[in-house]
Amino acid sequence: MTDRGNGSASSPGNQLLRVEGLSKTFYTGGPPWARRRVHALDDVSITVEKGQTLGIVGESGSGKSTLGRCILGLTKPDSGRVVFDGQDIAGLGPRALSSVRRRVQPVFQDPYGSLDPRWTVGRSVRESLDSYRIGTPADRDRRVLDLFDRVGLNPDFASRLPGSLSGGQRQRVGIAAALASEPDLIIADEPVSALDVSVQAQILNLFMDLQNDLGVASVFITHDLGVVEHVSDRIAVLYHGVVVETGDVDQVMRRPTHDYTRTLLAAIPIAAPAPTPEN
Amino acid sequence: MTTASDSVLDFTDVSVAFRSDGPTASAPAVDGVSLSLRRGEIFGIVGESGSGKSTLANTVLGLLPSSATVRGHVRVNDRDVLGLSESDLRALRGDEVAMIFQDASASLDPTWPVGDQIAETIRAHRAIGRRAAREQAIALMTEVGIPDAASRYGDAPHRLSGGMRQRIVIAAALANNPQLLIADEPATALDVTIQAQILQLIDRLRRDHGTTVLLITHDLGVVAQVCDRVGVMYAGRLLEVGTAHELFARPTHPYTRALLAASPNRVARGTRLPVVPAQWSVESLHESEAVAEAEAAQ
Amino acid sequence: MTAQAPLVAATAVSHRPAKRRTSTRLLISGAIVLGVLVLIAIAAPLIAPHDPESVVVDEVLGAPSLAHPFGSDALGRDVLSRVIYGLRTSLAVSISAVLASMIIAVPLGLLAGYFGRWVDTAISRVLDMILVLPAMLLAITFIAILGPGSVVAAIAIAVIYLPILARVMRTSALIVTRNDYVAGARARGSSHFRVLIGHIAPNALGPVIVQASVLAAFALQLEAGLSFLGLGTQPPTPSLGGMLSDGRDVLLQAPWVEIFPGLAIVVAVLCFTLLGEGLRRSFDPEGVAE
Amino acid sequence: MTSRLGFVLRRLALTVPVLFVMSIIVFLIIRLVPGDPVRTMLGFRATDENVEQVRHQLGLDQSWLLQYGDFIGGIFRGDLGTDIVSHASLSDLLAQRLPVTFELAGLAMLLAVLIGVPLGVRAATGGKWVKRLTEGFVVFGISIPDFWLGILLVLVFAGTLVILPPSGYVPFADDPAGNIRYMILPVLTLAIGEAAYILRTTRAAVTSVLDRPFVTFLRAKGIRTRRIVAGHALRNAAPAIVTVIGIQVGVLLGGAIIVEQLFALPGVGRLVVTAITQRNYPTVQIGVLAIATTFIMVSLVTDLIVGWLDPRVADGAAT
Repeated sequence: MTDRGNGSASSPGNQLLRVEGLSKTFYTGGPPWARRRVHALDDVSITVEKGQTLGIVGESGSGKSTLGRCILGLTKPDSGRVVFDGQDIAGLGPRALSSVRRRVQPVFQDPYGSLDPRWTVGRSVRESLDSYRIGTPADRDRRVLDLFDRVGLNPDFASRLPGSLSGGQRQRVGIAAALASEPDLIIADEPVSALDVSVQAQILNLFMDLQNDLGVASVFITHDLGVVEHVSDRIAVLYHGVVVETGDVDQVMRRPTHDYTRTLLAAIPIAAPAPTPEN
Repeated sequence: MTTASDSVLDFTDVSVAFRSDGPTASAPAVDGVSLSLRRGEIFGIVGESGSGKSTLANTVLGLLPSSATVRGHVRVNDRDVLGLSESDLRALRGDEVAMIFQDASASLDPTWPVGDQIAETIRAHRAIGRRAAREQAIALMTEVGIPDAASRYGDAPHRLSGGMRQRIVIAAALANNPQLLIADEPATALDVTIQAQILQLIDRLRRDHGTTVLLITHDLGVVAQVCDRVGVMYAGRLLEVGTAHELFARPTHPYTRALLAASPNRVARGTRLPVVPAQWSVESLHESEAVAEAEAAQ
Repeated sequence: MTAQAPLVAATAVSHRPAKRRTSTRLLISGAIVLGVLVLIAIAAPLIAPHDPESVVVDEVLGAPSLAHPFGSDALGRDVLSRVIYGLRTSLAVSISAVLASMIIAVPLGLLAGYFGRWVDTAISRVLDMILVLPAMLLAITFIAILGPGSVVAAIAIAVIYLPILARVMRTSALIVTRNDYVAGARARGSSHFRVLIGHIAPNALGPVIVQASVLAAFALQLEAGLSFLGLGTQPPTPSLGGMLSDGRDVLLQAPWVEIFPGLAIVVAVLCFTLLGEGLRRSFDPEGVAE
Repeated sequence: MTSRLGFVLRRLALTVPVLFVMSIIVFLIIRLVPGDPVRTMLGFRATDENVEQVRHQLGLDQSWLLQYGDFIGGIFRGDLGTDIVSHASLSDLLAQRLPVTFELAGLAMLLAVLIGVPLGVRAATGGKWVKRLTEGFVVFGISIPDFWLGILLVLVFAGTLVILPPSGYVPFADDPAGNIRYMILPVLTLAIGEAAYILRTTRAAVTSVLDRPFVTFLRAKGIRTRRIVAGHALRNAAPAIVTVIGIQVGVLLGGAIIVEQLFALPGVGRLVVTAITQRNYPTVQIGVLAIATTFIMVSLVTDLIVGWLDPRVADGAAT
């Protein structure tokens, strides 16, 4: 079990990801004459250590998904830098960018939209092995079956279509697909929000196992404070595209400095009734 | 058992099965549920997806699709609604019993001004003029906390925020001062901060008007904070009923215990969450359903 | 059993409506009859009882009989044989027009839907210009330039359908591109090309196939209309539209000369319509095709 | 309210470039003729002098830009040029023939909407039998080529029953009763196919609205089914229906070209067809321009109606 909780000083040595002054503005849809500017991200800066989990919590419209997509290089920010393992991903050539991309993998929220309905789940997990040409085809098949084991799925599911799997199982396939190219960092955008409590627990356990066994760092994006507290070493609170608070999980959850964090914490319906039934 | 008079809603051995066109007759969505709600209480039904909680709620107003067959008795103020004609049922809906749904923005007609959607409900059950209905609608909008209600009356829904739209939906539902309000996941689609406000609003309106509330949700936290009594449903069956306090302090049924243990914000950080035993977990329920569907589709 | 009003919204519990059965029936019946028609068209020389061109003087305007089930026309030619050959031309023109249109429209639509922004605006604006003129008018103007004939008719119909098919492809590609598995594929190192071929096309082609079958039904009517006006297939090649025009002159004395070619068109169009409706439910759940 | 006015002005402004582009297409199409249009026009009378003289007379020897200038200038001045074959002024020709095409297409669409929309609503809300019957009408209505239907109508009503004229036309102003008698069959020919199409569109649009969650909430509020259909379903389905009607007008104008030929109606469609067979390019050009302009104006009107019906479109917040 890597030690958790103490906010190891983010010495540049083991700093895996550094996001500096990231800003992004979107224009709402509709005809040109009625478009409105929406500031998704406003000068956001965060850091992630190797093998550490940074929880990013924010309500809808806080820009947390946009942040995730910028780190993955799927969305181009208007300004600011995303530095992965010392390299600014914006300035990289195609070959260098692809090698960085291989080490940063996504896990998505919607189990029904994250897997191609026409591809068998085995082929989806194999996709990065094929495109990054890792090992021989035989190696790749073995690796896929090994990944199914690691995420707690029966290997002979590999030949099935996503349609015949439950939400929890599809989420496990999504995680296996992310692990295929042996990433150093996983960007998980609301990975358990679409799941029932009982299934949610299994997937959260899987995330914690991965971090302990593989030393994979992750950025865990969610609106659910209970979930974020459970898996994160450090937490960043996002409100309307601005990081209002960052810190170790205990500090943010027990001694929040920002009013918004406090209102957020106060609003969580804790699954335990108030001491006196008729308060 | 509570005497009939002071109970607003009574389910007696209610079962609901859907006629499936597939080879296998699908398992009943609701399987022999008996439950009665006391006047003025907030009763919460908690359960995961596929537990049948929404199906049960929909039997009260006869909103189930034609492929559903309902057995047992559902009494509202001692009158069994299952045998009611369509016109009697229509008279009941929105007057004696009101129901609100999860996604507020989807519950409002996008082309109608929000105020009219409240006034429409009033005039569907009260013989009053357009102007009087408008006044009452504006009063209701103010009561549910819409600032400057008169000027917002004519706004189309897309001009209001999610929280405001849910308040309009609640105002429309409570327009004719119903005795029973069924709220099917009323705040799940909203952000946590707004969710808390909506739940407090429902609780306040309940106390002010003595309305009995049946709250359907999958969120244990919501049930703990708001409900007087709680029922846990799994695979169409009502496993356990108790006061919120009893249920959370001393859950009797293993599924309830597992569910409580599995919810993240109750367990010490960093430790593994105890996993809901396989035969209880929704996974197994889902898997059999998904696999059956997949085979049929092959 | 509670009395259920017909207006009912499905509740949370999902169960497959009976629609799945009717759609497969539509699909199969449309496909079978279409298959028969195409076979007849291909094997026309073998099946046609008489030579469609042979003028038999003493059988002018002969009523339907065993020898001539569809009767004979003003020149004594066997109407059944001419319908079979006419069907061949009409099907050839319609199907080739729709396929030609798809060959160009599908890639354009894919690129517009997947890349979006200026690629989408450029392609859509150019194609929308074709929509400025009503279909029949555009076809007629085309023929005015290039001269009448079934090949020109096919080209005209192909050009007319280009924006319609491209727009359906674009919308469908747009919907597919929004799925997370597309972003996932990109993150997992697949190039734009591999994503387009591996993920976007297979999932986005459904609605286009539905739209193609609907357009084939219209193409048959458009080709018949052009031939009726003498602008499509030129004599002596038999065409259903041309036969409808000849039939008009002898409408009262020999209505069969007019009725049978018309019925042939209706049956062919019906096949494509049924095929389209049948395909729609399984291939186009979101109703992207028009 | 201002956003709606803004929407109307902007949509009007958008029509100008569309008309401009269309005029260029029509202008270029004629000039892209492989070979010499004048020589094909004059046919056997084409001697070099004749060809040169006609080319000069039509100004075809000028640069394309100048020709386009004359072409557009002419339109604004109301001088649309002359028909080479009949030497009649195209402005007069259009003035006589446009009303005929408008009457035919207009009445046909009106009838199609009056049949299609109500039946479409009943099909969306009715029982099994209503759905079966309307589906049958839709499938056949769409599958029958409209001009063949016209011929059958002539066979029955003009040929066998002899109660309606098979063809011919008289302007409404001169003889209203006669005009109606002439127009019944042509309008029916176009309207039946159109009605089938509009019925299917209405049914699909209303059904999709009735499946939406807010209808469940309306029912939960005890709103009568009739009011839900009239007040809510139609209101939400209207934009989709109006848009399709706008598009179908284009199809209808195309159909009118053949029906005018079939029933010998002196409309613009028939003018264009005869002009094509005569290789009479100035007339083809103006005829096509007139029909296309009508189509664009109708699309403008339908867009404005859709904008007015659905506040979200005007706000630009359309999801």
